[in-house]
Amino acid sequence: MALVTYREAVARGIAQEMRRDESVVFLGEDVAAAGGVFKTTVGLLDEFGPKRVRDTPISEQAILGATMGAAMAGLRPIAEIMFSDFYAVCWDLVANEMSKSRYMADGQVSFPLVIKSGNGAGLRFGAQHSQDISNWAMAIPGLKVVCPSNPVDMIGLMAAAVRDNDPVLIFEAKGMYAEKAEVPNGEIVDSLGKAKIIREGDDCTIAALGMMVPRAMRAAEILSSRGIEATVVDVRSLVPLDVTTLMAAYSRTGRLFTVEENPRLCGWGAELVSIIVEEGFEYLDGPPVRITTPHLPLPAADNLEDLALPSVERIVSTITEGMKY
Amino acid sequence: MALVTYREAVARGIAQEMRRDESVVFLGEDVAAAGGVFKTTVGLLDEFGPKRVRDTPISEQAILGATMGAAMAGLRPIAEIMFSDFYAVCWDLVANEMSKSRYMADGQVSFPLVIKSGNGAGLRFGAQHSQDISNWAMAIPGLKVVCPSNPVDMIGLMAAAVRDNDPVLIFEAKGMYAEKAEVPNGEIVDSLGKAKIIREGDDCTIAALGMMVPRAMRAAEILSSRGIEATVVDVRSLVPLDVTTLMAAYSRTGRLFTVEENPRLCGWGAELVSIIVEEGFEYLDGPPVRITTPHLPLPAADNLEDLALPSVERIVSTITEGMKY
Amino acid sequence: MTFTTDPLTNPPTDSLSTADQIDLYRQMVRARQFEKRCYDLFLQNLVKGTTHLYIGQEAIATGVSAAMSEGDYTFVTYRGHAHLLVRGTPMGPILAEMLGRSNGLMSGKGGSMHLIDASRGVLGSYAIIGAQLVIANGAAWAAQYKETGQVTVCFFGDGATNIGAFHEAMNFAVIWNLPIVFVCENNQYMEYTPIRSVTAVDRPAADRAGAYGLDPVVVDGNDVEAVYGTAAAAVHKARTGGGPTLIEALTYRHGGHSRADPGKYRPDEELQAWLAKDPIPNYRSALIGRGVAERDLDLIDAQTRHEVDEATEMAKSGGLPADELLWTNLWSDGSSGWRT
Amino acid sequence: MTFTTDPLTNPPTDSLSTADQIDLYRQMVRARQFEKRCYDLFLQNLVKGTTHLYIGQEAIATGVSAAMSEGDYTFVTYRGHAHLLVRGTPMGPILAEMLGRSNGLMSGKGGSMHLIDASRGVLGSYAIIGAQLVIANGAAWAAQYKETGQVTVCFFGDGATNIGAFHEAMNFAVIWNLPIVFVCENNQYMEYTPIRSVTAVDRPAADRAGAYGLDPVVVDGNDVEAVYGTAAAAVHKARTGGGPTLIEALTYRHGGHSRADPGKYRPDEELQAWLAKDPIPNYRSALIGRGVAERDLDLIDAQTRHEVDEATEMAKSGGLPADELLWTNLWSDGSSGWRT
Ligand SMILES: Cc1ncc(C[n+]2csc(CCOP(=O)(O)OP(=O)(O)O)c2C)c(N)n1
Ligand SMILES: Cc1ncc(C[n+]2csc(CCOP(=O)(O)OP(=O)(O)O)c2C)c(N)n1
Ligand SMILES: [Mg+2]
Ligand SMILES: [Mg+2]
Repeated sequence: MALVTYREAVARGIAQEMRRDESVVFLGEDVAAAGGVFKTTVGLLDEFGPKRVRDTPISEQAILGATMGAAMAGLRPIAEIMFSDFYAVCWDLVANEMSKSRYMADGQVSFPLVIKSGNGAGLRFGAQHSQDISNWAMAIPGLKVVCPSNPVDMIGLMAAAVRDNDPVLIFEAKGMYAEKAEVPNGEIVDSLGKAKIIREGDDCTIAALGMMVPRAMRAAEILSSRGIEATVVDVRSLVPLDVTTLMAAYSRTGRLFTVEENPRLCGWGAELVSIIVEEGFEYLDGPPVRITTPHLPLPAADNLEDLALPSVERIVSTITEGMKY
Repeated sequence: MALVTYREAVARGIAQEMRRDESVVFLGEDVAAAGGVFKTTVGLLDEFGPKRVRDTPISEQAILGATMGAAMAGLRPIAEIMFSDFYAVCWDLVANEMSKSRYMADGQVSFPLVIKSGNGAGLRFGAQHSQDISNWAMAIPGLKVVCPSNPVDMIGLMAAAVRDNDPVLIFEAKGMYAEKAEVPNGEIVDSLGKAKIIREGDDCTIAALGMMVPRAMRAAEILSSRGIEATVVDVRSLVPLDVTTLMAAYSRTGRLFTVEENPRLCGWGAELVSIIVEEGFEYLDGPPVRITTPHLPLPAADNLEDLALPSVERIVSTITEGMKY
Repeated sequence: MTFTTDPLTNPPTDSLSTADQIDLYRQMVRARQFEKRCYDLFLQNLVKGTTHLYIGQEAIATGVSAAMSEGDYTFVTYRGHAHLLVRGTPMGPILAEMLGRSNGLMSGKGGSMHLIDASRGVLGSYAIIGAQLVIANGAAWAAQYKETGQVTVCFFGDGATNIGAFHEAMNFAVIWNLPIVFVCENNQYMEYTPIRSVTAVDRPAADRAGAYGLDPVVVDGNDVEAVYGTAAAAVHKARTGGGPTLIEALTYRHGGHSRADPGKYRPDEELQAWLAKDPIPNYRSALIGRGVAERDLDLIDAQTRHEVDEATEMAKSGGLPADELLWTNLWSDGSSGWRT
Repeated sequence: MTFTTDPLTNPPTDSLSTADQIDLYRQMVRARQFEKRCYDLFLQNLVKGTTHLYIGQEAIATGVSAAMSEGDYTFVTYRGHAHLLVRGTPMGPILAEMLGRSNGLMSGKGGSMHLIDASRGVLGSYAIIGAQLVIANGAAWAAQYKETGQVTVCFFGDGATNIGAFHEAMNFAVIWNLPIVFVCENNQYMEYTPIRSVTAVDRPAADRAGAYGLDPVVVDGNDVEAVYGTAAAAVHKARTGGGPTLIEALTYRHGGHSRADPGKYRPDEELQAWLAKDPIPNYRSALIGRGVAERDLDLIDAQTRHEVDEATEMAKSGGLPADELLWTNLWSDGSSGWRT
C-alpha cells in the first residue's frame, strides 16, 4: 500500500498498461515533455520514450482523428483532451465517427481507444473550463463512459478502459486531483459497467458520480446522525450503466436521490430516475429527487461556483426535506 | 388560407422576418443561389439579394462564428447548419460560446440569432445524416430549442425565434419537409416556450415532439378505437419547456407516455419524466413510459430505420401494455 | 507496377506495360458502368437514401489505386463507390448495400455513404466533410509505429479544403512525417456552389500546400496515367520515409452532386468543355492510337456490362436485413446493450 | 494618429508626435505593472482560478490599439488583460473581476479568462483556442453590412494557428473581404511546448498567409512603433475596403504560461536573449535618446504605480457577488429560467 493522489493514479494506470502492451500509445497537448498541464502524465515520456508518448499541436480534431485511425489500424491509443470542455472543438470525431463507425460497418472494424480529460468544477476556472460534460457523452450511442471517484478506481478503470475494445471516455474530476488514498501495490484491473455500493442504509439510496461521491458520503454521515440511513452508490460508469446494482439498492430503500455535477437538464440523473420509475414503480415510496448543478453556465467567483455545485449542505437539506414525503 | 409544405414554411417564416427587419440576414452552405439542399430557402436570394442572403464555404465554425459575432454587433442573423448532425463540427460555438457568453459577461452582450437545421430520420440517410440531436442542445444552458411539427408552427416559431434576443436553435424535421397544411395568409407570430394540447382524452397523456407528433396523433386515434382516450401534447419547445401545460395534462390523466426520436439515453423524455415524478408524484397512476429510438446509431436500410424509430404500432402497443398497469 | 525512380519529378508512366494500361482502362470502365447502374437503380427507387456518383472523375481513383500496394490503406468520401471497386471490392456487395439488403457490404447498416472494406484496407467512406483527413493520419501513424511499410491514401473533395479538419490534418501529418498521400479531387463544386466563389485561392489544395511546408502538386485528374505517375511518386515518397504529399487532381463530375440533382447550376459551356475531357473515351483513343485492338477494349466494355448485370442481380436477390441486425455490432463483442 | 499613406510597405511611425510616443510608453508601463500586481495577488491566493500574464508582450497590444479608433472592435484571448487596459477599461474592475468580486467587470461571473468591455468595443476574451477568430469575423461583417466604418482587430497566439478554426476564419474573412485585422502574437510557445516543434512551417501565421491569398506580414512585436506602423496600415486597409490582413508579431512572454508556471522548459539563453529585447526599457532608452526627459518617464512609472495601488484597493474592497447573481443574465431579459 502507498498513498497515491488521484492525479498520480492517472499516470500509474496508463503506465501499467503501457508496460503490458506495446501497442498502447499516448498523445495529447503538453502531455509528454511537460507531464500534462494537470501533471497527470508525469514520467510517461521518460519511461516509454517519444515514440509512444507524444506531444501534439493544439489540434483536437487531429488528435482524436489520429487516435481513431490508429485504433482501427491495430494500436490501442490513449488520447488526452486537456479540459473536457474542449470536446466541443472535436465533437464530430466523438459523436459521429468513433462511436458509430463500428455499427455502420456491421463489425468490420473496432476502436480500442481511450480518451481521458480533466472534467468538472471546483477550480474557479469559469464557464468554459469547469463543465461536467459526462452527460454529453452518455447521450451518444457507441461510447463507454467512466468517471472514477478515487485513486484506486482511477487505476483500475483506466486499465479496464485500455483493455476494452471499444471507445471509452474517462472523465477525471479536476477538483479531486490532489485527493490521496491508500492504493495497493501491483497491478490493478477493474471492470467497466459496475457501480459500487459504498455505504449501506435502509432509508434511501443516494446515487452519486465522480466528485459528487465524497460529498454524498459526507452527507450520508450527517443524515445518519439525524436518523436517516442512506445507501450510497458510486455510479462509476455511465455506459454501461449498472442498472442491476442501482435498482437493487433503490428497491430495497424505496427512495432515490441523485447527486449530479452536470447542469440540470438531461443528465444521467434524469435517465436513472426514468429507468427506476418505469421498471421499479412498485418500490417507489416517494418522489425520486435530483440534486444537480442548476441549468446555468458556471460562474467564476468562488462563492458563486460553490453555490452552483451540489454541496454537502444542499444534499443533506434536500434529502431531509425529501424524506418527509 | 393556402396549402403550404413544411419545407416552404421555412422560407416563408424567414422571408416574413427579413421583410420586417433589415438587420435580419441569412447565411449557410448552398442556401442562396441553390435555395438550400432541402429547398427550404428558395426565393430568399431573389427577394433580398446577395448582401442579405449569403452562400458560405464548408466552414461550419466560420458560419456560426460569423453568426455569433454579427449578433453581438447589432445584426439578427439566421444561419443554416445543413444537417443537424454537422453541429458536431462546430459545437464549440454553440455549447461554449454563444450560449455562455451573455452569462459570463453578466449581461453586457446579447445574441439575437437563430440557427436552423434539417434534423432527424426518415430519409434513409444513415447514421451521420439522420440523427435527432435536439437533446444535445437541450443539455446546454443558454440555448433555446424549438422543434415545429407542422407548417403553421414552423412559420410562427421561426418568427418568434428571430424576434427573440437569445440564441434559438430550430430543428426542422427532415422527414416532414413534404408535409402540407392549410396556412392562414398574413403574418404569423407564435411564442417560444408554449406546448400545445392537440387532442384531449382522460386516460393518459402522450407527449411528442417534431416528427413524432403526427405519429402520436395517429396512435391516439387507434387507441381511442380500443377504448383508451389520450391527451396528446405537442411539446414544440424544449427550452423553455412548458412544464405548466405538460403538468396540467399529466395531472389530469395520471399517466405519461413520451414519444421521442432521439436515441434513448438522456433525452427530453427522461427530463420530463423526472420532473413530473418529482413535482407531480401524487398524480402518478402508473409508471411513466418513454417510447424512444433505441440507444443506437441509425441504420441505413429502410426496414431497419423503420424498426428503430418509434412507429405508430409501437406507440399503440406500448401504451396499451402500459395502461394495463 | 512498382517504381524506383522519383516520379514526382519524373513521372514513370512510360513504364506502364500494355497490360497495365488496359487494366487502367478496365477499372475506369467498371467505375463508370457501375455508377450508371446506381443512377438507374436510384431512379427506380431501389437505391435508398442518397447516392453520390463519380462519373467523370474515374481516372483519379483508378490512377491512384494502381500506384498503391496490397495492404495499403484507403480513406474516401461518400462519393466513394469507385474507390472500393478499384481496391478490389466486388460490385455485388456494394450495390446490395445501396439497396439496403442483407447481402450488402455492411448488411445494409451503413448505406451508400459509409462503404468500408477493411479486408482490402479501405478503412471507410466518410460523410461528414473533413473527418477522414484526420482519421487517415491515425492509420498512417499505426503503420509508421509498427514499421509495416503500409501507405495510407486519403481522398477528399475541393470543398473539404475549407473546413478546419483539413488544416489540422495537414499540419499534423507533416510534423509527424506520416506515410500518407492526400488526394484532393477538385471537381470545381461543393454541392451546388462553385468552389472558386468560396475559396480565397485558385487551387484550393495546391495553393495551400506551402502552409504546411509541402510542395504544390497539381495533376490533370482526367488523365489516368498522369494521375498514376504523380500518385506513384507520392506513394513511393511516403513508403520510403519521405512523409506526406498533397495532390490536387483537377476534374469534373458529369452529373449533379447527389441523387437526382440535374446540376443545372453549371454553365453549359463549362459542362461541354469538361465532357470533351471525359477520361474514358480519351484514354480509349490513346490506347487505340498506341496499337491496342479496339476489339479488346470492346470486350472489356462487354465484360463489365455483364459484371454490372450480375452484381445487380445479386443485389436485388438479397433479402432485407433481419430485424436482429438492428441490435448487433455496436460494441466489439457484437452486442449493443448499454446497461448491466 | 491617422495615416493616409500605405504603411504596410511604408510604416508611418515618423509621424508619431512626442506626446504619442510618451503615451505608447505609458500604456506599456501600465500593462506591465498591472500584470505584476496580478501575479502578486495570485501568489497571495487572491486572484482565483487561473491567470495568464502578458509581461514581455506589451508592445503588441499597445501598438495595435494606438492604430485603432474609438468604436473599433477588439477580440482577445485569456491573455487579454492588457488589451482591455489599452482600449480604456479602468484597472479596478478588471482586477476586481479576477478577485471574483461584485465590482468586477462582469460581477465576478466571467473571471480572468473572459474579460469583456462592450462599452469600449472589446467584444470579449476567449478561452477556447480559435473561437475568437471566427467570432470576430461576425463583428466585422456587421460593420461592413451596416457600413459603419468600424474595423475589427482579433488577437490570438501562435498555438492557435494549428487549430481548425484559424483556417476557417482566414478563408472566410478573405472571401467576404471583411474589415478585419488578425494579429498573431507569436511568443514562441503554446503552454509548455515550443511552437516550432508542432508546426510545419517556421512562422506559424505569416507562412500561411498565402493559403488565403494574403501577403505575409511579420513585425518585431517588441518594437512598439513598428507594431503601430504595421497595424496602422492594416487598419487603414480594412477601413477603406481593402479587406483583411494577417500580422505575425514576434515576441516572448517573460514568465510562464499561466498561474505559477515558472516556465522552466525554456532554455536559459533563449530567455536571456529575449529579456534583452524587453520592449519597455528599450523604448524608454529610445525616447530618452530622442530627448524625452527621464523625469517625465519616471513620473509615468510613479503615476502608474499609484493607479495600480488604487485599483488594487478598489478590487479588494469589493464584496463577494450576491447569491442572486447566480440566477441572472443568462437570457436577454435578465433571467435564467428554462421552463414556463
Ligand atoms: C461538415 C459537413 N458540412 C456539410 C456537409 C454537406 N455536404 C455534403 S457533400 C458537400 C459538398 C462537398 O464538396 P467537395 O468536398 O468538393 O466534394 P464533392 O462532393 O464535390 O466530391 C457538402 C457541403 C457535410 N457532409 N459535412
Ligand atoms: C481548444 C483548446 N485547446 C487547448 C486549450 C488549452 N490551452 C490554453 S492556452 C494554450 C496555449 C495557447 O498557445 P498560444 O495560442 O500560443 O497562446 P499563448 O498562451 O502563448 O498566448 C492551450 C493549449 C484551449 N484553451 N483550447
Ligand atoms: Mg467538389
Ligand atoms: Mg504562444
